[in-house]
Amino acid sequence: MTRFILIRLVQAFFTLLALSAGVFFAVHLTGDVVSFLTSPQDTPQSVALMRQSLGLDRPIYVQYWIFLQNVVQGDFGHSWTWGRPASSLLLERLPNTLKLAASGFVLTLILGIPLGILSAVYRDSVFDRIAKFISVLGMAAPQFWVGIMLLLFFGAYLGWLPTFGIGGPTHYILPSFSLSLFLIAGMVRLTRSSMMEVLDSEYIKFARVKGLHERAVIWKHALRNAIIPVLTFAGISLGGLLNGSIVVEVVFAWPGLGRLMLTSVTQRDYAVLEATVLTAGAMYILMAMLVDILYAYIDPRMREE
Amino acid sequence: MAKIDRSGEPLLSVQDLRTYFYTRSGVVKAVDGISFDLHPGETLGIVGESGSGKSMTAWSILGLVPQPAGKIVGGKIFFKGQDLLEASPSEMRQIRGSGISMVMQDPLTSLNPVFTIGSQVIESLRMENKGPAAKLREMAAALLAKVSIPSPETRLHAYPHEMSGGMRQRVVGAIAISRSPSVLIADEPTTSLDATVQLQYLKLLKEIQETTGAAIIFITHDLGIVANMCDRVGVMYAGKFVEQADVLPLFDNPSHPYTQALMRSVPDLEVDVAHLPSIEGQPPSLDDLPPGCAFAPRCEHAFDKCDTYPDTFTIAEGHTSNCWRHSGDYSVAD
Amino acid sequence: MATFEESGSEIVSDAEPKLLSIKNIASTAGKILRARLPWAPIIIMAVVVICAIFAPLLAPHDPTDIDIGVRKLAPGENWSYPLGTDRLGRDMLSRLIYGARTSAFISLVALGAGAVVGTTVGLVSGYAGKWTDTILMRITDAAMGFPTILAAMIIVTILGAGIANIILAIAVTVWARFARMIRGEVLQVRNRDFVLAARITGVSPVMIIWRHIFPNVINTLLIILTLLVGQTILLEASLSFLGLGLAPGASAWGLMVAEGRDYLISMWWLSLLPGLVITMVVMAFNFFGDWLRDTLDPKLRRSI
Amino acid sequence: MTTPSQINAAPGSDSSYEGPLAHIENLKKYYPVTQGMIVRKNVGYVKAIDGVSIDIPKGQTYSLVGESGCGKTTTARMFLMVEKPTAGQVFFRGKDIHKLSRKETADYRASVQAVFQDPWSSLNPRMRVDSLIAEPLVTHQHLSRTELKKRVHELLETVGLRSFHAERYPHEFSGGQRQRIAIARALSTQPELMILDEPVSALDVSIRAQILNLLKELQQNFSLSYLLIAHNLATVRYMSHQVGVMYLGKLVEEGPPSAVFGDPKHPYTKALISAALPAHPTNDREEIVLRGEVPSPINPPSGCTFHTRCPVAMDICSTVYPERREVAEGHRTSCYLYTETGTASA
Repeated sequence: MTRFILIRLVQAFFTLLALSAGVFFAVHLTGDVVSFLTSPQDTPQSVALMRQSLGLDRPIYVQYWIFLQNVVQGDFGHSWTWGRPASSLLLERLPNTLKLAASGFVLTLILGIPLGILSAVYRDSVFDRIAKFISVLGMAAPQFWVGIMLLLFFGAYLGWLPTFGIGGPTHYILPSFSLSLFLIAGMVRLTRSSMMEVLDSEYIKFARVKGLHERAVIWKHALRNAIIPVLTFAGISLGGLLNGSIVVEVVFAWPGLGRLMLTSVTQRDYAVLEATVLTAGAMYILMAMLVDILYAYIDPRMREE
Repeated sequence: MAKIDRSGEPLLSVQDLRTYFYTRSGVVKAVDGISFDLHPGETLGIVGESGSGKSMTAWSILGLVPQPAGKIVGGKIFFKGQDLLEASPSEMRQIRGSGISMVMQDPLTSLNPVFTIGSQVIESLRMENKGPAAKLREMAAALLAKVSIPSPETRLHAYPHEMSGGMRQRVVGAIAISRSPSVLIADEPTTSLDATVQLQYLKLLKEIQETTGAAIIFITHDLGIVANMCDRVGVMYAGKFVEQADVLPLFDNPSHPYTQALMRSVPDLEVDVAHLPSIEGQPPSLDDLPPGCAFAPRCEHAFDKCDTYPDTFTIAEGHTSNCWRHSGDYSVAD
Repeated sequence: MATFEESGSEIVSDAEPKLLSIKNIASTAGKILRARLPWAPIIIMAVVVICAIFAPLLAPHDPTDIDIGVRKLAPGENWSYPLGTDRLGRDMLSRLIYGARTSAFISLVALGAGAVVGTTVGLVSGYAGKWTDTILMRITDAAMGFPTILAAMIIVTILGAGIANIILAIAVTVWARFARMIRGEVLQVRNRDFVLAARITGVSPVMIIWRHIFPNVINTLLIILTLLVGQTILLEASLSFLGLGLAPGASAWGLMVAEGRDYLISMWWLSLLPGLVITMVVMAFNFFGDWLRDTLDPKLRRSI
Repeated sequence: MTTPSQINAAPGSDSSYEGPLAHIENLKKYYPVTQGMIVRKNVGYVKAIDGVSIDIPKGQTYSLVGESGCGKTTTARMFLMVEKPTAGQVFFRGKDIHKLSRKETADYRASVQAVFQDPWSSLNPRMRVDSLIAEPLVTHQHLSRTELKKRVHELLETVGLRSFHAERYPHEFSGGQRQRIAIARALSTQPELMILDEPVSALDVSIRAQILNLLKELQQNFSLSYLLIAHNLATVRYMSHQVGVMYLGKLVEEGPPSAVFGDPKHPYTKALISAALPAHPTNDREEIVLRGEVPSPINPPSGCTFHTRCPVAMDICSTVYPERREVAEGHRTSCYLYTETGTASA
């Protein structure tokens, strides 16, 4: 098991390295950073000077090496639109996104999994119908639109809930729900079908042959197996959570990483872009690694190579 | 082979059992009028090819016919005098495991992959034995030892995938007998095992039967297993018994043309033969059965009367066969 | 029906599920024809396709036509603008019809590109195995998990905005799903004896992939394709909502929702209608995909 | 039964060659077992085949029996050229098959065909029966459409099917019929050697004799050689001219079926025969119940690999693998019970 975790750690490290290289080279090979910092009036000498001061005259792999060293020390460079270090911006915004993502993820788990199980076990019951409705709607309605409609109804029309920005607990309700509806839908669908498949298996038949109570058959024997693909989905859905948080942050004017990323794109603020993309990517990679380890814990067959 | 006392009440009595499946392509009569009695300590063999309905007979007895397509549409199943088809779900649950238990074909898939052997054995023991965990562990280890699993204490911590097929099947056996059922159904328990391991397992089943006195229903397609394990045999073809007899009369004097042809078509290890008489044609599909005798299209003796399903004819005491050849009409038609 | 004798006897009963018969081109068509067709999704899908192809003929107005005289009309207020107009007097219905064109074009091209790349990768990875497989699957995993919007942002940063870059952004992440699923199928097909039989006869690897493996994964391909249409439309909508691809004023559903956001209270229909259209269309494709999967290959149930 | 027209000549079919049609010599196939976190290194080998030699004479059936993991399937696959042996050689008509030219390799592939266990898996469900049967022909010969069609119809009739079956798909056939199609396909290039890997064990009991009889008939008509893999000893006795018993990658006993099954020498063969249940309740057989299961081929026991389960094992058995001895005409076994060292120490 320790070995398994070690392997995953090493893999995560290399993936991160690849991501950083990808982002760095993509940005530095295609866009000339200096051209955004200088104006046409600048003399070639001053441009060259600027190049030199930024270290842009050195070979690209050296630049990458320096970039890596800086990143490890928490230095992503200077944002030229905000006039601050990119890292300080990052530290300011990241917690907000994490809080939003976490509340969305929790919502996904506590609504999606039980609903999926209940609808598989009690087929054609009221649970099954609710589950079907949510999964059909959630898979089809765009997150931003759901957000806007919720905002229109609960915020503007009923006036019950705050419509934008960050604040008390009530500020989380609408954004985290619009963020997670899609994932809840996916989770319900997956849990339901996974559970149904497991309920068809031989060991479930054998558990019944043993004379086990139906409760034990479902909540012990079936659930533990059915949850395995659900976990994988949870891992994949983290990517979806990041996707969604950008959109939801825009809709609800949420001061998070996603909006920062979006503005850095439109403003061509490379330092911030690199910082945010790397952070988002790293979060994804680390979470995927955690899911893998959890997976191995639940399914003994996975512990071996 | 010990003599079976058949004078008393049968332990299990199945009467005219019918289990049908309702599918889009029509009604599949998986079990269509099966009757037999099972006495304490007796081993009944149900022989048939795949799709003959022999497994579904077992699932019907256990009250676990696949839902929602499958349905028991007729018949009675008496276990110790109680009609199982009238029993409530919780009564059925009481009977499963402690009254009637089962060993299934594939030991790999019948054990839950995510729990240790120990927890799966203990789970079954706990239903009847209250006591501290340590005592249950001890009982579980003793049970594994009973089915000849070496170093049972350490095995309790193993997961199913860490054991060989033969060992897993022993674990399945241990769980099945953990609550001393009086009927054990063995559904092709050795199909996935190697020959030498199969022999070990069959010996084990016999030992279990001798020590517990359980009756066994042995479901198989292998005539060799029937010859060596069973006291009484029912030959199944397309959802029906075509012949029922004690094992010796069946092998000495097979009466139904299907039984006869089947026995002739299986090669014998003891003798050299130049040519095996084979059964021509294909086994019928259950959703498209011919009217009358299902074997008639492949039967060399078939005659006009076979268009209606034959009555049950008694060949000798305890030996019946469903074939018109045993009526007076055959010789006339011939 | 050997399937009912699942636990009974021999390998036969396991190997012979009737599903196998489905895996046959001849019977694929038959199967689809025999099953009850999901008419509602089919009609919605057909409407989208027709709108996309014949937008100029169907749209009552030019979607970009600005007419201050008819601005801010609510749906039903003026029957020559049945779904109302925006603050510049552009006809909502016409914009929605042209939006179908944008969505259909982007999804089709992005999915097509993704399908070709992904299927090739999946076939090669699954058949070749060993290190080819390891490397390709690592890349696939990374691409699959990578948030599409993030990818789109990077691409737009580098290459600038535009429809082509939206397509690229979607294709860059969507191919991985094809690759994963197809590879999974190939691994199963590859281990079937008919592939071994072809190898021992001396059939070349390219022919084995083409004649023996590819035809046996077409059903899967078809199913993934329909199931992903909905998700691609959603992605495209999200990207245009964020303004990452199309110029303001273009007729794209996502963009229309974004534009309507500033007039939520005064002109509720501006955001509501395009969102509703997206939801309905995606729903139709999802339903159809589910139906196709259940009809062709119920075993795939869990995987997507 | 129609006799298909002679189309191709076998590789090196010079009449001077008089040895066995095919034989393998001291064949070994090891699969490396690797371990390691990043850098993987070999920690051992699965010895699937460990020094096996057999001869397959023209027109005869050689059968390999043994339990799962004994290497019988791997041995058979060595003839199919899908994997290379670790050591040893495979000869066909006296030539090492791994040293053939391109052209000769193609001819070899045409002369060696196979029928597999599971007819649901061995026929591509997407191909029509005619293209399935014709595929080997198309790969190896250039025939016109009409010639191909004629040949496919001939082959269908040869295996007891009808020519209209050519236009159907595999799913329209039952197990036995599918196995007939697989046989027709294997016959299409007029092979001399056929590998039969458990050809009837996936079929319904009542169908098995049909297929066995068909195979026997084909052997007589086309003087085919068979290498048969089977676990059912009675089937093997019915089909074969020679039997080899394998245990953990080694051939422990070999001879004509009447000798191997009538007068088995090796303790493992005796145990296998005892495990094959007698066909009649009153037949009594010496009952030998072995301990445990077949050990893992990764680290097989030292000396005679069977000594861990052998009821008559002696001290010497765990040291060196016993030499092969001829105990009767054509009947050989590797067991210390039949060597001088063994009998001396016993």
